[in-house]
Amino acid sequence: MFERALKGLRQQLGTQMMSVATVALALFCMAGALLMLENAGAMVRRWGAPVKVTVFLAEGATVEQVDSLRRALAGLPEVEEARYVSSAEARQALSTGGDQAVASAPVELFPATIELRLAPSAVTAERVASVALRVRRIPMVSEVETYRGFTERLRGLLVGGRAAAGVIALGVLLCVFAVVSNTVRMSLAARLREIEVLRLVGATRSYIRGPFLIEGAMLGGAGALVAVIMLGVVFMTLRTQFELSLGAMIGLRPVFLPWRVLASLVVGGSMLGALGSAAALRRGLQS
Amino acid sequence: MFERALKGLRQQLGTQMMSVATVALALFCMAGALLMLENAGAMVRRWGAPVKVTVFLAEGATVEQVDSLRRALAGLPEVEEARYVSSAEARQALSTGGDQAVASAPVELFPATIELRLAPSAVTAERVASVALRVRRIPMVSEVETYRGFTERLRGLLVGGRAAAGVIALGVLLCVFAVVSNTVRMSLAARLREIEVLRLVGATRSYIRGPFLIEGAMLGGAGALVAVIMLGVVFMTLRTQFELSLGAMIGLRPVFLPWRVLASLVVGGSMLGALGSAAALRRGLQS
Amino acid sequence: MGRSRVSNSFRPHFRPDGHFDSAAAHKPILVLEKVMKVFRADAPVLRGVDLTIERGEFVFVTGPSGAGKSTLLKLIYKAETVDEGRILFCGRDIARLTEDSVPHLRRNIGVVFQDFRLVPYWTVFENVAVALQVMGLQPRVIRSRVALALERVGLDGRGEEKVAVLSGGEQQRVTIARAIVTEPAVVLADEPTGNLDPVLALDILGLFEEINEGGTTVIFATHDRTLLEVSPRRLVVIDDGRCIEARAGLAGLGGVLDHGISLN
Amino acid sequence: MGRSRVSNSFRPHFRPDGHFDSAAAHKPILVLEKVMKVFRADAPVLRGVDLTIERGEFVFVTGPSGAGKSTLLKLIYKAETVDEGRILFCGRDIARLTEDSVPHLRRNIGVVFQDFRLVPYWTVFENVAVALQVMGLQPRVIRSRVALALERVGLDGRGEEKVAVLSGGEQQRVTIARAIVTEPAVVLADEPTGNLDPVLALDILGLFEEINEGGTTVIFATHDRTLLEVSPRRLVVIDDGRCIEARAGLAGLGGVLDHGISLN
Ligand SMILES: Nc1ncnc2c1ncn2[C@@H]1O[C@H](COP(=O)(O)OP(=O)(O)OP(=O)(O)O)[C@@H](O)[C@H]1O
Ligand SMILES: Nc1ncnc2c1ncn2[C@@H]1O[C@H](COP(=O)(O)OP(=O)(O)OP(=O)(O)O)[C@@H](O)[C@H]1O
Ligand SMILES: [Mg+2]
Ligand SMILES: [Mg+2]
Repeated sequence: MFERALKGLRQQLGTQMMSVATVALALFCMAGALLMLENAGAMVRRWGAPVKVTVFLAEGATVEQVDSLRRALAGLPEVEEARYVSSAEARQALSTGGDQAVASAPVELFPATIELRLAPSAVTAERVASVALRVRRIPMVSEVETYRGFTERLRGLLVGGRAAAGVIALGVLLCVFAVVSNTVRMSLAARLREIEVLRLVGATRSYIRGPFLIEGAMLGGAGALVAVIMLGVVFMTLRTQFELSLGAMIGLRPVFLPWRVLASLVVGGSMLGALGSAAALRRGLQS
Repeated sequence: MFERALKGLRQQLGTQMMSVATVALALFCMAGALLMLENAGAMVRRWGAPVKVTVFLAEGATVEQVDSLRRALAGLPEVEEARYVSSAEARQALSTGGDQAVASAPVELFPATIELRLAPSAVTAERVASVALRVRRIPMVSEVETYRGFTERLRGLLVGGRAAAGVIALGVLLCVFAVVSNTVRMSLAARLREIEVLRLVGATRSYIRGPFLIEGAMLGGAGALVAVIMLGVVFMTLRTQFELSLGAMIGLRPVFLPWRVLASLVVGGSMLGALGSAAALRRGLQS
Repeated sequence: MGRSRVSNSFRPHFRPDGHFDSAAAHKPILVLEKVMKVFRADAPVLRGVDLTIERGEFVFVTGPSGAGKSTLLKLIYKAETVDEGRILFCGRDIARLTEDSVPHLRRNIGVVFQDFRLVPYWTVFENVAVALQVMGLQPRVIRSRVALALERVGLDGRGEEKVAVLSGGEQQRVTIARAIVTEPAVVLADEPTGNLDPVLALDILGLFEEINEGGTTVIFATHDRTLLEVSPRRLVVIDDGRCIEARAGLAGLGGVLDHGISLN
Repeated sequence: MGRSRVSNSFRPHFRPDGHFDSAAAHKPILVLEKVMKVFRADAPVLRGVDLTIERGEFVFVTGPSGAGKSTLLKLIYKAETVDEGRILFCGRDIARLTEDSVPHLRRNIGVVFQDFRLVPYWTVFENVAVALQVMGLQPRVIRSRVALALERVGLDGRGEEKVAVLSGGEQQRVTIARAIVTEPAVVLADEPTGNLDPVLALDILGLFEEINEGGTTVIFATHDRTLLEVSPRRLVVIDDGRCIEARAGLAGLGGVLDHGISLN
């Protein structure tokens, strides 16, 4: 059976390679979208997830005042941690990127702050806003930054990206199904004579259909494998470039898709291929 | 001839739609890459092109000192323009984004600067470095920022992107060629009987080949059209989202591909389709 | 594929389970009862055909072009289904076979198709061997049996040629070889000598008679007057949608068969 | 497509420019000179065939299965090319036709293919009409001429049926209709009655004779002894790769044609 499937594959090598390429292209698009999503997720986790509030302190505040304020803030139910960051520390933190200009800038440029980390369970827009409001009323606080606008926009982007990826994935799965189904239909059409003869001399259904199902599964699986390899190569090639430029700018260290996703892509591809083949057989073997 | 081509297309509607979809997908990838490149180019033009040098002034400098320094800097052969930016102006410039925290921050946080714009013809890494070196020696200058590292990285990314887009474009063009060629070969295979009969009853070469060439051109053209439309829809959908988040962050206002590029995509697609068809005919009509 | 046994006896077992129905051995191998087949309502092809064929018989079927000879044979190997009436193969109504049993019915019937039904890009060997391969036989067995069948139709040593390049008569002989290579219980030959020269046609007729002597039932549809003359077998004429027995002495043939030309 | 005229005279013009060669009218329409055709070196099919066919002749070609009858015809309509020797059509060597002229040669030759060469999913009408369509005729003209041709082969009113569902003999008649619908200068008929009953076979022979009386040259390859007996035309036997004239009185036939069975 396997032999006969291979024979069939070889008979129309051009076509078959074409459809593997197409499947690969489609799945590459999907995996690429998944990869972007994965990285966007990582970005959101880093920048948006444990919601951060920075309390800028007015210039005249004494150490005791600041410390009592810090403890008061730490006592708020929404706040998980409250940490005092002095001007010097702020400058140092900002200059760890190796930026000479920052490191040599006067320390007064960097106002002292108290960084609050909110409990993830408390992360709703209203909760954060109410904390900010209460803190802002304290006299020695010059400003409160909740990063809300930014975080929200980022989340919005992520949601949009997820929706887009979902649409792409659906389209891609349909495309893979259609391509394999179509290719198998071609194979069928090219071997209609053969199939008819097989039927007339008493071949069973499974004897006739088996090779085509295997063919479909192999097309889908091979396509997925090629897609994964292509994505890996592209990722390796672009990673350094990306890390050095845009990545550094928006603070993102690219990650690849986990192994389980990759494996399920390949398995899913070949299952989808077999399904497409079955559909083709259902339509093509009627007459 | 056209009629016979349409008849052929209708005969295997599924296959034909499939290959239009594939061509569209491939060209969509390419057009997407072009679009990204176009936008990356815009970004580099905005951020990297008129090389900017910021001269941070020491705190004690008097207005006269600063003005004489500015004029001296403007007199350098590499410098096209030298503009004094006071602390207040700096704060205002930074707060135009609507950031309340910046607007209400103490003016001392924003050091006064002289912004230099270098002549584009002078933009080489050494020239910029030498200007920076000379300026840094002046006593009332606290720091000189040439943005060199960043600009270079950005240019590197752009070059990398161009190379990647080139590779993608090549791959995509090959893919379109192969898909159309393959589809036409299918059409041929499905109508081999017909073609043989046509030959035997004395049909000329062009009578036999014409419909297939038209079919190929239509497949390529339709695929390109669909790709352009898809890209337009995706662009419209994501533009607002993007502008509000990542775009705002890296200071990018997305632009779409110019009309001429779109038109040449469609025309090129159909020409490539006809070529693919011709290749299929060359191979398929041998026997 | 493993479940089916080879049919090299003449006891058809076309149930998937290979169960042998002993009662079947005593029934006529083929009975057609009031068989109707209508493709176009204004011109029914078969209008109530009654025909009984005993195990081991040799029957000629003839009739004008478009009379329904091929249709009759197609009904027997279930390439078409009857519109009315029944066809009993070894006493069992083939209309009631499940889809899974049809292949097993067909393995008991060797068919020489009027339009050959060969795969042009396969070799002669492959075209004949396929009938054994679907039964799951060993390659070694297949090779020897195919070689034998090719020899019987006068194509020995030509197994490796592609069928597409053979002459019309050679292709016809490949079809014949495929029909007999499985040693089926029944052979249906639809115009098996239409592309053969008279000498070869007689040889092939001899081949079918030889097979028939071995116990195989043969139904032989032909237009060839010479063959009907040479071989004094049972003769059925299909005319106007009905079957007429036409060998009540050759004299009886004249009117029905000939439309004017006498047989002798 | 616009350049070619319809060949409804018997003056072949197979040059693309439609230029008429007046000298050609006085030459034999077909001359084969020492034609060799070898597919397998150990068994050449044609080994030096010499044959001259005059304008308006009717020639039977016969010979055993695999003798090379179809090959001979294929060489004439250039589906195969000669290995040695020449074939002159109206005095011009067809081996020297450019690729662009071959279609114009074929429009002057109507061929009844042994294996029919019909498009199964086209209707009867479409299969016949295609021969006129490639010449660029008006649909109105095509309709009337196709209807006439179908009537002549006894298939009137069946133009809308798909060819795949026709009986063997009906398909054969569609092929014949396609070959004669263009009113070509030469008709090559390869076993055109192999699937027809004797009465219809005689009718079709009559049809070809009628066409021949109109001036068309007919080459008729057949195995059918009855037709050879009924029609006292020139008879060429292909045997062992050579052409033998075999109607020096019917008596001369015996040995070559029969391998033992006498003709009369
Ligand atoms: N599937 C079908 N659909 C419609 N009509 C059909 C079908 N099969 C056969 N016919 C018609 O039924 C009639 C009988 O066909 P059949 O092939 O049985 O004739 P036949 O006796 O074998 O003739 P021949 O000697 O020419 O082969 C023909 O007119 C044919 O057109
Ligand atoms: N293209 C080809 N390649 C190889 N061998 C071929 C080819 N065409 C024909 N032959 C061989 O040439 C021989 C003559 O074939 P041809 O078809 O001319 O015979 P024929 O006289 O028409 O026989 P029939 O009466 O059986 O139709 C055959 O043995 C055939 O196998
Ligand atoms: Mg028939
Ligand atoms: Mg022949």
